[in-house]
Amino acid sequence: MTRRLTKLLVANRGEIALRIVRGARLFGLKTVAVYSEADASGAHLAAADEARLIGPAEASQSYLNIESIIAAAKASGADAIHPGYGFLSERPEFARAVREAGMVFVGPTPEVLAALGDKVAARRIAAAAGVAVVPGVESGELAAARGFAVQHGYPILVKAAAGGGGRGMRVVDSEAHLEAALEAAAREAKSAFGDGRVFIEKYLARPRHVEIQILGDEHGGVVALGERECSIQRRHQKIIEEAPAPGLGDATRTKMVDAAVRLARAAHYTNAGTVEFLLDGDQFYFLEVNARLQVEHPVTELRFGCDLVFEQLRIASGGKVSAPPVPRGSAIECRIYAEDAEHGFRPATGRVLHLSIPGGPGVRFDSHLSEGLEVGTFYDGMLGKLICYGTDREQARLRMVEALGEFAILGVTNTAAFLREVVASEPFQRAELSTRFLDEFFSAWHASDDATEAAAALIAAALVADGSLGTGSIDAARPIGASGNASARSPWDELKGFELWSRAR
Amino acid sequence: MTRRLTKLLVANRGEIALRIVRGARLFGLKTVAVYSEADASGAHLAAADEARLIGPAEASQSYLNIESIIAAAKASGADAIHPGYGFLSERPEFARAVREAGMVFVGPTPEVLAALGDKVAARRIAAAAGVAVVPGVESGELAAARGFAVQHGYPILVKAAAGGGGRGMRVVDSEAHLEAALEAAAREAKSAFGDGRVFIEKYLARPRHVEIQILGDEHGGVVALGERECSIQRRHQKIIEEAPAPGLGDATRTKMVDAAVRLARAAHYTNAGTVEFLLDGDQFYFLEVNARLQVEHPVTELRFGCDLVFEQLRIASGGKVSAPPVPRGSAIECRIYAEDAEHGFRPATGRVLHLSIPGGPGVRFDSHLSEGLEVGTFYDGMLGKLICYGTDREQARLRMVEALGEFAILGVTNTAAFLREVVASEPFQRAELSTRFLDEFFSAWHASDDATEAAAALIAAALVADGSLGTGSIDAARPIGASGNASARSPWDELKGFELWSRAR
Amino acid sequence: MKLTIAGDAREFEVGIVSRDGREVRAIVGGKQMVAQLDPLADGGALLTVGGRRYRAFGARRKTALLVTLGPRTFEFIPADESPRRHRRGLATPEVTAPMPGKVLKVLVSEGDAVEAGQPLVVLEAMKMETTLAAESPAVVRRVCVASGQMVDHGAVLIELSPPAGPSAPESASRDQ
Amino acid sequence: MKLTIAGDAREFEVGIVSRDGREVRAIVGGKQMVAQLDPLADGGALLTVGGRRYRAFGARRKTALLVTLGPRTFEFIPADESPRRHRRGLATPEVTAPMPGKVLKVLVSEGDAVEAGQPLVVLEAMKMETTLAAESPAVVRRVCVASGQMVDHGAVLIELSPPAGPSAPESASRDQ
Repeated sequence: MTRRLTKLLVANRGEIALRIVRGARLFGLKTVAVYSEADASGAHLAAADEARLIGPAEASQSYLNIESIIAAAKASGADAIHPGYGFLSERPEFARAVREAGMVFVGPTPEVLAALGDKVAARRIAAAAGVAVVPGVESGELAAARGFAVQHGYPILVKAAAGGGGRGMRVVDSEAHLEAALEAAAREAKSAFGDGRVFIEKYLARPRHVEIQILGDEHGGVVALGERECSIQRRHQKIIEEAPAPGLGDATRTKMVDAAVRLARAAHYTNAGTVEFLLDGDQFYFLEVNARLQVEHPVTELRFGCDLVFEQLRIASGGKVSAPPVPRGSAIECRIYAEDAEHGFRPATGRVLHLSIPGGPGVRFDSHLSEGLEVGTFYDGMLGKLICYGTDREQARLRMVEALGEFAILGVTNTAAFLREVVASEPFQRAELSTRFLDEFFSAWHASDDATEAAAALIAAALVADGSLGTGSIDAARPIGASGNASARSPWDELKGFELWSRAR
Repeated sequence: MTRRLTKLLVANRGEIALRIVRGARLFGLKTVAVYSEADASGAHLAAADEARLIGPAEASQSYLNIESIIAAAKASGADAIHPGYGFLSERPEFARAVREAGMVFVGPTPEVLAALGDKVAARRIAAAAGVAVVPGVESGELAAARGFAVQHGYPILVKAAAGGGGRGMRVVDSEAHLEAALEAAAREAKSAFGDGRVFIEKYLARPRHVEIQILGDEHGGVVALGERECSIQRRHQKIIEEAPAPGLGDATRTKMVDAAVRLARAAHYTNAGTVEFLLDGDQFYFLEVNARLQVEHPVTELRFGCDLVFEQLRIASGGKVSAPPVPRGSAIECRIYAEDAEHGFRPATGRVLHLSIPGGPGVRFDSHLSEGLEVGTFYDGMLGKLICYGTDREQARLRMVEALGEFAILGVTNTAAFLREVVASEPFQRAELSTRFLDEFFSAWHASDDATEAAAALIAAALVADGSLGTGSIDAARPIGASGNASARSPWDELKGFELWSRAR
Repeated sequence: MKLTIAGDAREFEVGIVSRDGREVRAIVGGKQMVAQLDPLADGGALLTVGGRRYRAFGARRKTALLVTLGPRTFEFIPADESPRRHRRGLATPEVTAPMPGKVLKVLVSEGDAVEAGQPLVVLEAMKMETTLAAESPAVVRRVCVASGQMVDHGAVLIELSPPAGPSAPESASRDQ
Repeated sequence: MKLTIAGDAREFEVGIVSRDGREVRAIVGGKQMVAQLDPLADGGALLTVGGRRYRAFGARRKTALLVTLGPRTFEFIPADESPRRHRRGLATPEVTAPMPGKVLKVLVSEGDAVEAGQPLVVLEAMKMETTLAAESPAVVRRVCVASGQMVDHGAVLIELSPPAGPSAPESASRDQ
């Protein structure tokens, strides 16, 4: 290794901050957590060696505040910064600020981030490296979009050039909705990424989303750690991922891996990254590069028996990538969100009053949740990731069904029961996968209107009401392990039921 | 498969009952839990499809009560019984009773259990199969023991013929203690196993304990899933296990695996079992066969990526063993006990008031613990097993250090901090392993008398006293989710502080 | 007691008739049922109903009764406590937030006459926009929030008056 | 307050002087110390003392103060509440159970004169036997337990009187 890191600042929150702290400690680094006022009692603070407040709840003033984060890193004596995913992770200006502050950014160079972060530029790099891209037009102008649609037909896809995670993205079915979609996508993109540029791609009807995990070092070495299937998406947001991709032929896998490595080499890619493809039959098209650790990285870790954060830190220390381990078995991840799946997936909030976490062989839960934690809406509503391993896909799938059955969060409505029905379903068992999976099989989903279960729920509620079930003494309004802010709550908040926001002030 | 099982009764409690229920559900079986009156609110009940009371707290009347368990199995319509470890797991009469009740016993036949359960008989089988045994004399008579000691010298080992887990075992340093040791061992053996026979073996000074996991089917097939190193023992009880055995040469490993498979074939062994050896340099001696699933089976599961309970059920269904998967990486297990390591490892009791379970990549916790659970002394004091995986031993070891650092149980004094110091120690890092490890390196162990830590603990206690730390409202005396028994507590109990036993009545 | 599910219009009736040890007798929707409740150490219980066994947890939160059965969550609101929206004939129907989030835009002012389907407020939650529109013609009686404000689920955003006569409009529908 | 560690003879003194937000001023063993307390959502807190940071949980149980720092557990007993054993000169020293368990054998009767090192009671816990012996010559004043009985940690098993004169023996030692 060419440089010895000693202390890592983790510029993120929630489960990924905890995940990175764990990997960094394993690597032998001291760790610094950062937190906004809304996260003053979060789990990622406890795991790190020290924690620094970087601003108020609004992400723009805390987790997206480059100055504040760099100042915290300097004050703590950190010599490296890991950005996690989301927030500043793919912002070239952040990577540049880290470098200019004399610290190591755990990720690609600012130049690579700039080139790949712009989806239009990334398309060009891919094409130049001989990797097929989805037909499209690099413009968000109404006229250009119209022209493309006339040529290729509807539906078409409006995408944010700076986008990711489905934000600033719109599927347009007909010309009537085109203008509004372009505007909405641009507004969302502007709000989410500070960059309102959008472009147009042909909308593939039933593609699969398959991506390749890559690792690149500073010495020109690039290796791939196989693929992940991420076709099960809701509003362009992955919710179930797995490795390997079911039924993917070795020939196609090899071609995809080769294309990803070729692209990474062409882009001078360093550290961990993911090359996303749309797979249509045996044809695959470059979608984008996620120039960071992915949410779904654990399925690769379980299959390859590796620790990707550890590998990231090895690379950031100047180490060389080594030949990937031989993959084994199958892994599936479910992202559990604070959403009400039975009522249009509207966001849910609340304090975690009880938490049952499944365990045992082949079950991993990556989460920052704890009992007492207040789940608000300032940040992404992902509560945690349940990941199951099996000797084959069917064993991993059955284990996931059982593990989700053991899972429970009292106090925050969440998608665990919905995910369990999806994973237990025949279409999922048969791996009839495409990005349209949920629309095709679960579009009007409602939890089974099972009379027995409904009766059980009502009886349980009545038993809660009469004090026979649950700790009657749980006072959800009382802050548990509250930060000093809690006492600053005004009576007005109580009256108006704005409880959820009071801790942010 | 020759027979289709549908419903499995798990004749055990605690973490292993939960573990087996999980494996059985994965295998597609309905599950029946059994419980004594002391376990009426335990976690293994919740995981199973149904639960049946089999008797009062005393194991002899519940978990060791063959009639009661068979009756529960018949009443629930179970067609198979898994005995777990300990309790009835290696009792031939239980296996026979299960068979006579027309059900499948998930384990070897009663005949094999009888032959291998008698350590003297097992020595003979091993010797006949060409497997070296420790020099010894098959008698518990004082004269015979004296004669052996004269010939081979002290120390010698008194062992229960029906023994296991260090019970009924005594190391004798000199003739002065021989008679008392023979008597104490016989009494302990009689009490623990209902069989007071003891025999004598030469006491090896610094052997390692290395064992081979085997799987045998009804068709004569036997495979081995590598070895486990279990040298770190306290009072002949394993507390830290790992796979592979550090520094074990391939040649020796192959010889040990061959010996284990040879012995298993000679004994017509079926289902999962473990052949234990003492390793002295490159020489290994047969110790005994544990004719059941071992406590430490997870290290093998992590290294081989398999599910041993699932395999047991496949074999019990008449399936054939398949070639073992290729092993990968390294795994370490720590058994966390309800004991006060700072005060002579005396047993501890109490209600779990808070539980912090580590998570993330490569960390598994097998346990029946939950907040609110009352830990008593009716049964073995093991609270759970923390198992860590790494790409190599050092990564697994460091991960264990970090995971134990995240672990906390408030309310039950336990060995997690002690285990952390052991795993973090240089002798463990250097793998200076022998069954004398703890005597050599941790004999007079006391948690570091660190002034800062002591001050922090005292300040924390003072903050608890003034209500600034902890939920002041936790009323440990109030039964949480209590069974009906709790109200039957007499005032006399309260006065005398016999709280711990009250639920047993 | 009468219960509604949060976010749902249906109303359910349940009552506990008796408890004798583990046995619970209840009336659910007029039908008598026998359940079994086995409390567990972790504060939850096994609830057996109709031969099926559920791992149940429960708690009160303000007026709501929270329940989990396995992974599934339920939030019941006593019927007399449920929000007043969706009631016909109300003189001042309230447009409430269907989810917690941030008010992105307020598109109307007090006194404005609005048509059916006319957008009133744009909310942002989880970075997704949701437009709340009038379900029928109305007059904006009061604007209760400002752009940029964070609002909780159920918070009143806009109060509407009927456009004319006594037949009031039905508050608002959600349009994504 | 004066605290002892359960099962330990040492005595410690600690007092909270002031709390100002996160800052805690305490006197530990006569020495003034500044600590920082950051409560967390899960009911625990981060406790920073002398530049070191501990994950702490705490609760009261009866008179005991339970604390965890990381994986390490502490059970403190206010000094005036700790068992009276190990005090010299007591007229009726008590032989108490060093751990919860079952009385396997009672080897003496009331009125027996016992010698130093003479076994009094055999306890079984976790299937291991522990023999409690007299530490000095004494007379058995009272036998408080019977064979087969379950006893809790600290339960009085045997009461001893001095063999002669006013210099009382020191209760009992543990012999495994």
